[in-house]
Amino acid sequence: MAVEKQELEKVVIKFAGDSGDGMQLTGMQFTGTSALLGNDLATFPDYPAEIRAPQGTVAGVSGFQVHIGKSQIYTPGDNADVLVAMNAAALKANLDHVVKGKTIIVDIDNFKRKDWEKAGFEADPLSDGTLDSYNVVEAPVTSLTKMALKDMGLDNKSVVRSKNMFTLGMVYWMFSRPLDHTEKFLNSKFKSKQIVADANIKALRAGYNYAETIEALASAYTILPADLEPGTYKNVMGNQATAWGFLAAAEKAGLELFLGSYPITPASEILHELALYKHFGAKAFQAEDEIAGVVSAIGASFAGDLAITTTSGPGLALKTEAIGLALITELPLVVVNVQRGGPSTGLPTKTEQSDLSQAVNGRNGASPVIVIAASTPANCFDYAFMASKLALEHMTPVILLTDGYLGNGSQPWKIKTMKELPTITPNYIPEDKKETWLPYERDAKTKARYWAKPGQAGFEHRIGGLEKDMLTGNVSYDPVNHEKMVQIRQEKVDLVANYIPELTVEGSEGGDLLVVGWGGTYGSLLSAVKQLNVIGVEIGLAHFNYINPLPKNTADIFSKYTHIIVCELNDGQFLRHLRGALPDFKYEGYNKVQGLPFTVSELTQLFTKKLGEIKK
Amino acid sequence: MAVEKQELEKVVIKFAGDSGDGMQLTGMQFTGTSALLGNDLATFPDYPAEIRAPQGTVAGVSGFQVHIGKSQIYTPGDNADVLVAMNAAALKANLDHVVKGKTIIVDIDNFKRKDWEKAGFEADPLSDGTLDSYNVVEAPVTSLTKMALKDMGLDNKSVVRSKNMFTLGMVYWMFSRPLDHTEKFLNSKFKSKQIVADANIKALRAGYNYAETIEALASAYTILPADLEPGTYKNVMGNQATAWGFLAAAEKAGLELFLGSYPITPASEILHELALYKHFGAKAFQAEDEIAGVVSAIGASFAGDLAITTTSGPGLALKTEAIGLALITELPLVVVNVQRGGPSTGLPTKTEQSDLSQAVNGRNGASPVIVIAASTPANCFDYAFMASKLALEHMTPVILLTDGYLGNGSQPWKIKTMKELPTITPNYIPEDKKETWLPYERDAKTKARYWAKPGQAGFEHRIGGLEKDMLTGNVSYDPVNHEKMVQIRQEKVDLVANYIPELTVEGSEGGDLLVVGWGGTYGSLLSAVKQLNVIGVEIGLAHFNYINPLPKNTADIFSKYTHIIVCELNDGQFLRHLRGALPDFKYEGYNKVQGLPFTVSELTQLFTKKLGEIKK
Amino acid sequence: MSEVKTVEYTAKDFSSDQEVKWCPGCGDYAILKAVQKAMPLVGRRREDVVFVSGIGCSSRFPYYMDTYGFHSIHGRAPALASGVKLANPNLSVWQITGDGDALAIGGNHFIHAIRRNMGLNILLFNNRIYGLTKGQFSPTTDLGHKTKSSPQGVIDNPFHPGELVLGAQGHFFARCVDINPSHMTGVMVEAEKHEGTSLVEILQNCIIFNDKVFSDFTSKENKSDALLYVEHGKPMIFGKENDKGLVLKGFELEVVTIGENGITEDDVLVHDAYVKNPTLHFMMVRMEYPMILGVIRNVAAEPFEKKLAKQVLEVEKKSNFKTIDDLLLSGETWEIV
Amino acid sequence: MSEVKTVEYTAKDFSSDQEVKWCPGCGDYAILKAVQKAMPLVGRRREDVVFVSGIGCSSRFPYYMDTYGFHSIHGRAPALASGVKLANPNLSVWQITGDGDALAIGGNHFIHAIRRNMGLNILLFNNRIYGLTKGQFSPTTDLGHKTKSSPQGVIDNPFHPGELVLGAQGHFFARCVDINPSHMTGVMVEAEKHEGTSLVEILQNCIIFNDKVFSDFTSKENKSDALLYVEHGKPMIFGKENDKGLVLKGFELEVVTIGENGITEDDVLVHDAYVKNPTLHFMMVRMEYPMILGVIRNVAAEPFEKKLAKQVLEVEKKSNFKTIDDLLLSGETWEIV
Ligand SMILES: Cc1ncc(C[n+]2csc(CCOP(=O)(O)OP(=O)(O)O)c2C)c(N)n1
Ligand SMILES: Cc1ncc(C[n+]2csc(CCOP(=O)(O)OP(=O)(O)O)c2C)c(N)n1
Ligand code: SF4
Ligand code: SF4
Ligand SMILES: [Mg+2]
Ligand SMILES: [Mg+2]
Repeated sequence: MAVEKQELEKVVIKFAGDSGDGMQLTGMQFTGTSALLGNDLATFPDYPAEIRAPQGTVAGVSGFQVHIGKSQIYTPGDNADVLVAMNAAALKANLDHVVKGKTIIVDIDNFKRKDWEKAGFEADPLSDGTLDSYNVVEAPVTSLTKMALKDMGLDNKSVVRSKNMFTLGMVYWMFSRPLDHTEKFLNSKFKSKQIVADANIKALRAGYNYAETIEALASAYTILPADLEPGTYKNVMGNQATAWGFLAAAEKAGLELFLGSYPITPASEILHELALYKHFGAKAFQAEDEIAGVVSAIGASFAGDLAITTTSGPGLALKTEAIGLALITELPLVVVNVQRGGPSTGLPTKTEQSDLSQAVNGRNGASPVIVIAASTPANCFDYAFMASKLALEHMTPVILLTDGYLGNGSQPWKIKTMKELPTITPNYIPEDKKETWLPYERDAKTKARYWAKPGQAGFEHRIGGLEKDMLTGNVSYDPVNHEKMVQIRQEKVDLVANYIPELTVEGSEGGDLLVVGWGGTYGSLLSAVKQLNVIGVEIGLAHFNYINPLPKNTADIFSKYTHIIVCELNDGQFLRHLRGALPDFKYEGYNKVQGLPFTVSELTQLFTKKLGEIKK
Repeated sequence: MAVEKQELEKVVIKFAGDSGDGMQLTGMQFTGTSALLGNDLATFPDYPAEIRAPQGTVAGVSGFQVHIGKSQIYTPGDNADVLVAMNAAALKANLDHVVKGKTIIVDIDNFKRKDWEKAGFEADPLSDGTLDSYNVVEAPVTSLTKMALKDMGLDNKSVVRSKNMFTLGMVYWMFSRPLDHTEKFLNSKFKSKQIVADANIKALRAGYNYAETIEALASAYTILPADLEPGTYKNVMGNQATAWGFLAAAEKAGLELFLGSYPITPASEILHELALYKHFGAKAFQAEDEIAGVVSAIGASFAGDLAITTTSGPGLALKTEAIGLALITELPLVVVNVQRGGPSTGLPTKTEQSDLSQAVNGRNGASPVIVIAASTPANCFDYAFMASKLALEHMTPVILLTDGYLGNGSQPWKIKTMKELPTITPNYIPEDKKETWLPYERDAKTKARYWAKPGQAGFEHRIGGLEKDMLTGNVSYDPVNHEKMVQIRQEKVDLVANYIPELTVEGSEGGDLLVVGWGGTYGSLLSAVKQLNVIGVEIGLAHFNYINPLPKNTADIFSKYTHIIVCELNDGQFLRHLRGALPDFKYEGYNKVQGLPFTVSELTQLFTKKLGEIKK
Repeated sequence: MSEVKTVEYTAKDFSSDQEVKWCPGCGDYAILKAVQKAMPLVGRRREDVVFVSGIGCSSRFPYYMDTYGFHSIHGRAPALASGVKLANPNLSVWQITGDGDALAIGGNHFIHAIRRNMGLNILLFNNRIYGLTKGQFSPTTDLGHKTKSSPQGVIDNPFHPGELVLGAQGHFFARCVDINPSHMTGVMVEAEKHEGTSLVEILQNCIIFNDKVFSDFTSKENKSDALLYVEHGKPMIFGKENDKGLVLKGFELEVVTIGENGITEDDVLVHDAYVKNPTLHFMMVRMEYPMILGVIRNVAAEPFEKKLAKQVLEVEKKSNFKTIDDLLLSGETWEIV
Repeated sequence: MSEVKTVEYTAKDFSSDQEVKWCPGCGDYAILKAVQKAMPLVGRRREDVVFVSGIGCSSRFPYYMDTYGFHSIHGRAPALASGVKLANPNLSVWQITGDGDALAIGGNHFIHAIRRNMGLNILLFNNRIYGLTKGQFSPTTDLGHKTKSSPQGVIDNPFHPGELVLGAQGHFFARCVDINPSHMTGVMVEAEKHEGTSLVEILQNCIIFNDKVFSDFTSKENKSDALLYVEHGKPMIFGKENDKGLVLKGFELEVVTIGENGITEDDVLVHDAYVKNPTLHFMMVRMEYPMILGVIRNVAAEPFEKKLAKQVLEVEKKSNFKTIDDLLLSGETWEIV
């Protein structure tokens, strides 16, 4: 049967199955292959908090959504054009997020009565009309995989484990992707167990061939390469990009890198990644708890490393006291907080932006620190780099906020080489000041004190958490000195505004409505604003990566719009921060606290409605 | 020589000497005696962070200031009318805070060359004109004490230790105070060492007689009893009052009291005090650290006690994560934070109001808690009681902010009896709901869930830090449920506004300038506003004890003034909180971060200047 | 154990309505069953039993017990359990914890709970890995072991829970293994009987991230030769043929074979779990072959909560303040009329 | 000890310009002097020496040393010291801590520092009280002791630092007392020589809040009879007349008198600080009479930082990425033109 190849602008595919079904791997493979074909893309994995939640239940469903396109892709997509459901529970969990009329591929081997009952359906969804408005491809994936592999002499468990490759093969066919990337991957992953590699490859090809053969998939699609800036690209995950940003920063600053960390979802991958590169002078120290993580980093900073600590919300809470110590001793330190749903243990595997208040305000005493946020998986690299630069040049703790959505999400990244990265100049004692140096003497422009490291003869000095004299750094209980020190610590952070980029606007440069966002919601907000711009709606987006201090021109930009709407995945924390910092504007908030990203469609609807109200 | 007794409205006396000179005790004695005479008063101890800082140096000076009066006293006073300086360092440290023309009593035995050099004077302050504008009483206190006690057979150290009683005797004479209160005290304190008691009493009388004899003290003063509300009074320190407030609340609620705490200045006295009353069902558990302090309290709350934890800034930082747990499990818990100078270890023995942001915002996730603040040493009792009542009736953590100034300060307290205190009704399951009860079912009005305690048969249930289902309390990862839970936790705290008193204004009920304050600055702000009101200046004071939620009528009150000035001993934290909560007003801030209270005179000057600017 | 009312329960009465969510094959299942079986034997009323935990796979445990339960935050369960016990000493308080929860972030609360010796039963699920966070090394992971966070192998010397417990003044230490649930049930009953803090280390297999870590002594081939089950008052004999035993040699325990070199059963050390001097127990917990299971140390001592209760009576007797009003009105007061 | 350059220092060279602010008569003064005297003997250059501490009276120590210093936050100094050491293994890192700082809030970092065995020298000033906060009981305060926070007497069983150190896999443990500064100096030099973590417990008198707590063995009358100074390879003999000694009796060390009951010097145990098996050391640290001073345990083992350095070389050899650019450009990449 000849199939016509249809060109698509973009498509969203969701792979979903049990936690043990290998959906993350399947998704990553599809992503990798598409990236190599030059598509732009964005991904979002979505898995249960349990390691292996009960099989066959909705709680146990693990999913991976990937959005690929010819044009630029900013989000993993609201709803899927293709859903692969390995069992009934995967269908149940995702049906609400499939575009009507689009394709659902199901493994009918896992849609027996006990399966759909366990998934919480009242009746068999394949026959009761539930799927009437979708293009359903019913494939006996498990049995076909078994059949394909029956002569290989492999145990049943390993055979069944290969079924994800069968579905991947089907999807590859649908979207005209070549198999070689995945075949190479399988050969290398199962280097030591060639039979497993062979089985997986066989299943992959069987799926591909099956798709070509059956009539259900009447057409195959293709997505042409995206129109990205020229350069060399690779696909990166946010947490990985974060780790690399630090490696690059340490190298650029001529320092070794010290990470003091304690594992926590969804931040652990930064630790895992950095643990691999000891030979780049990266010491990944897994401490006994979060406090030891940050405090060991402070010690390493005192002794002269680029020192960082990584965590998520509950861990940031524990590091609070120690961040105050780094602040008063004025040592460089980067604290990465990969945000997740809170409060308390909350929703560990879900995304949220609800640690902003804690980052900005959550310490005893008057305690300003720099707070910045990454906004895409790929620019985690840039902001990790920038966080390091600011910490080292301004001698202060910097909190870098990312989130589960960024950390686990992936995106093509235009690779940066060391050469093209900006310089980092740690605030060492200038030669001409070495004679007269005092521990709390400061650079005139940045107000940063100088960094003298143990091992340097003649600069022996003592620092600590008690208030200190303006110049000598000795303990001082003097009231006026204390007030001056409180002011100078604030001033130092305020002055950072001179060293960060100005805020830019995307979309309309002025008008009735400015959308304000920060951090990981960038993709959704930009997509929504662009969609509206395309249809002629005047609306702008000011997206913040610099939270404290705010970019210098923030008020200028705000003043060009009559209405400002601050959109956040929390209870309004950036809005309150803006009210505190720039009280002369009126802000309205749009908040979602569901552990999920914004969808583009909810945003376009919201903005349209809002503009309608304004016009009235 | 006959002396005329002059009646005074109020007087401020400062006792200052080496850390070992017993100045705290001397001050407390003067306070106690004056209280018994019916004066109103306020005190402020001021001591070095070291246990015994080096003798004879300014760093080692320990002081105790007491303000007594016939009219109501709101602060320990800006400047002293009488300074007792036991040595040169004590003079050096306090000279700037003595009212010109007033009295300075010095022990000339400690003004030798080595003494004033060690104190940091360039020349002998007694002879170089430094004290020209004061009424200086030069008494050889040490030698006179030695002389008075020479025949008692006491060792020299004990003799010299009695010199503080000699000066106290002098001051008693000056202000026409009887000696019996102190004599009784000495006899009881040194019960087992009668000779020491006798020596101290002898020194006291010798000082009294000496003052009567010498010509330098030409007149004696008296301060008539204050015009206080009728009732039985006693003198209380803030930390003590806090402890008692909790004892009273537990009794009123029919519960045992559990304190989980770790010592920290200036909060430790609450632990010490509660450790005395095990027989009232008060369990004061000294934990291994702050985290164990708060977590053990959460355990005790789960098991059915009125549970509290006490700390200061760095300790609050450490308790942050656990407070989130109490919040999501919706258990009653009171966290007392006796604020001190920050950031980090900061100025442990100095006062400040810089933990407000941390209390309101310093947790991961969307995590609203009730925040309230005491404003006088005596009303620490009331707010400890109220904090308990709110926690138990609304099933939520409450943070109670006091500060070093309140905690260590003392004041006459009109004793409350159990009878006159409001009832406390913990939010137990109502009888008619017992059949159908679910762990996260709520009271319709307060939105507080019900409290079922281990030991109650039929109510076995499990709670924890993961997000939970709206009704069953079982773990729930459902997005919409999460959003609803975030909202309901906020709503529950917002609804507390219905259960707290409205904000009141002292001074002018409207006009050009409203002074806004909160917590421990009440005395200074009120004194300043009253002083200005007396001379006809229209100005009002709105002082907040309820920080989150704010009293319902706050906006009403704010709208009656054209200008609002928020005065705080921090970097503007309440101001930012107000901007976030009530963005429609313009606020100006006045901030002092010196580890010291406001002085009344700086405030009157400030307000006068501000009003001048407004009128222009 | 105070105020026991014997109610006729079965293990099923302690099973909650929540679906158990551990990985299939996880050792935690066996422990859950063993605990549910121990409960009727312990004989406390269900409403008087509280299970508390921190965070980790193991710490999900309380959800599955139909008693009162508290799944708290990472590492802090000993403090939480202490608060529960002090608030209501009549409760039977059980703390479930993992090797990370107890010995990494929770190490401080762990050692302090041990030394204070309140009436807590602590079950430490030692799988030598962080399960919930997907496979980083823990403070009990073997040297050289490669994990996600130790790609070149662990270089931290591991803790041995038994040694730490003894170093922290522990009064009760027992060891079990997930492959022997009925032995576990017996040990748990003993743990609850012991006044004061009981620490039961359970060697638990994490099939996903640290499978077979205990196979040296738990595999089918090894278990009958490598495990020594001890009981107070019984000689320490083990082995397939029951012919191996422990004897004291200077500062070491040595394995001997009965019947060889003139060794008889009488030469074998008799286990004394009750002796106050911890030296023997210290030697026992340090052994790796044989792996010693059962109650190794069980020394009676007045628990914290009882000492506290005594102080309450003492203060009651001595204090001048009989009521809160007495206190409020105490000291020097004056009247204003 | 790496890269020693011998510079001719005197104790005075290590004294900073800051005024020492402890109470007159505090035992901390003697320790400060002893450390300042040890420094020239240790032979490290002043700029290569770092003193870190937590919070407490004792923790003010770094201010008084003219070296690099860090007075950090309460309980966290072991973590801080670990960071310093890993950042620059060439530094001689000393941690000063109190019984509260080390064993109350800092207990977790303490035991983990011990087990990791980095090159740190930890001096624990044990005055069995919280000095700085004015006299609450600490985790080492005796049972029954009345303090501000235990008005009816302490009911928590105290930790014995030596036992905790051994329970946490400690390799070096020594004990000193503030009344014997020259002995302290010697022990400190040995502590620095030991690779890995050295723990020196110093019994220190707090004259204000816990005076004479050690007088049972430090008072003029008692000290010559109640203190046993041990040295590796020497018999454990003590007493005014040098006639008392320790012998092994089953699981206990016993005091015997030489010359009585046929006991001769040869019967007395010879101290072995180097033996890996900790049983003897465990017995020694538990003794209260005599109080054993000196280096009790000193077992060689490769320290953490050296194992780490080896892994660096290993990765260097194996890794495909020679530069960061290699890494950034690694994996599957594609060109857009
Ligand atoms: C404050 C905090 N830090 C870190 C985590 C992440 N975390 C959860 S469980 C865990 C370790 C689990 O190991 P273990 O206690 O051995 O339990 P297991 O899963 O192996 O049963 C970690 C690091 C957390 N939830 N909270
Ligand atoms: C986070 C925190 N909690 C509590 C304190 C208060 N604090 C300071 S030192 C100390 C205990 C000191 O005892 P120890 O370590 O024995 O030192 P010592 O003063 O006896 O030398 C306490 C509780 C603090 N500074 N920081
Ligand atoms: S990850 Fe390991 S410990 Fe956790 S549930 Fe799975 S098998 Fe059990
Ligand atoms: S309080 Fe005690 S430990 Fe602290 S300085 Fe004074 S004597 Fe020394
Ligand atoms: Mg584990
Ligand atoms: Mg101490």
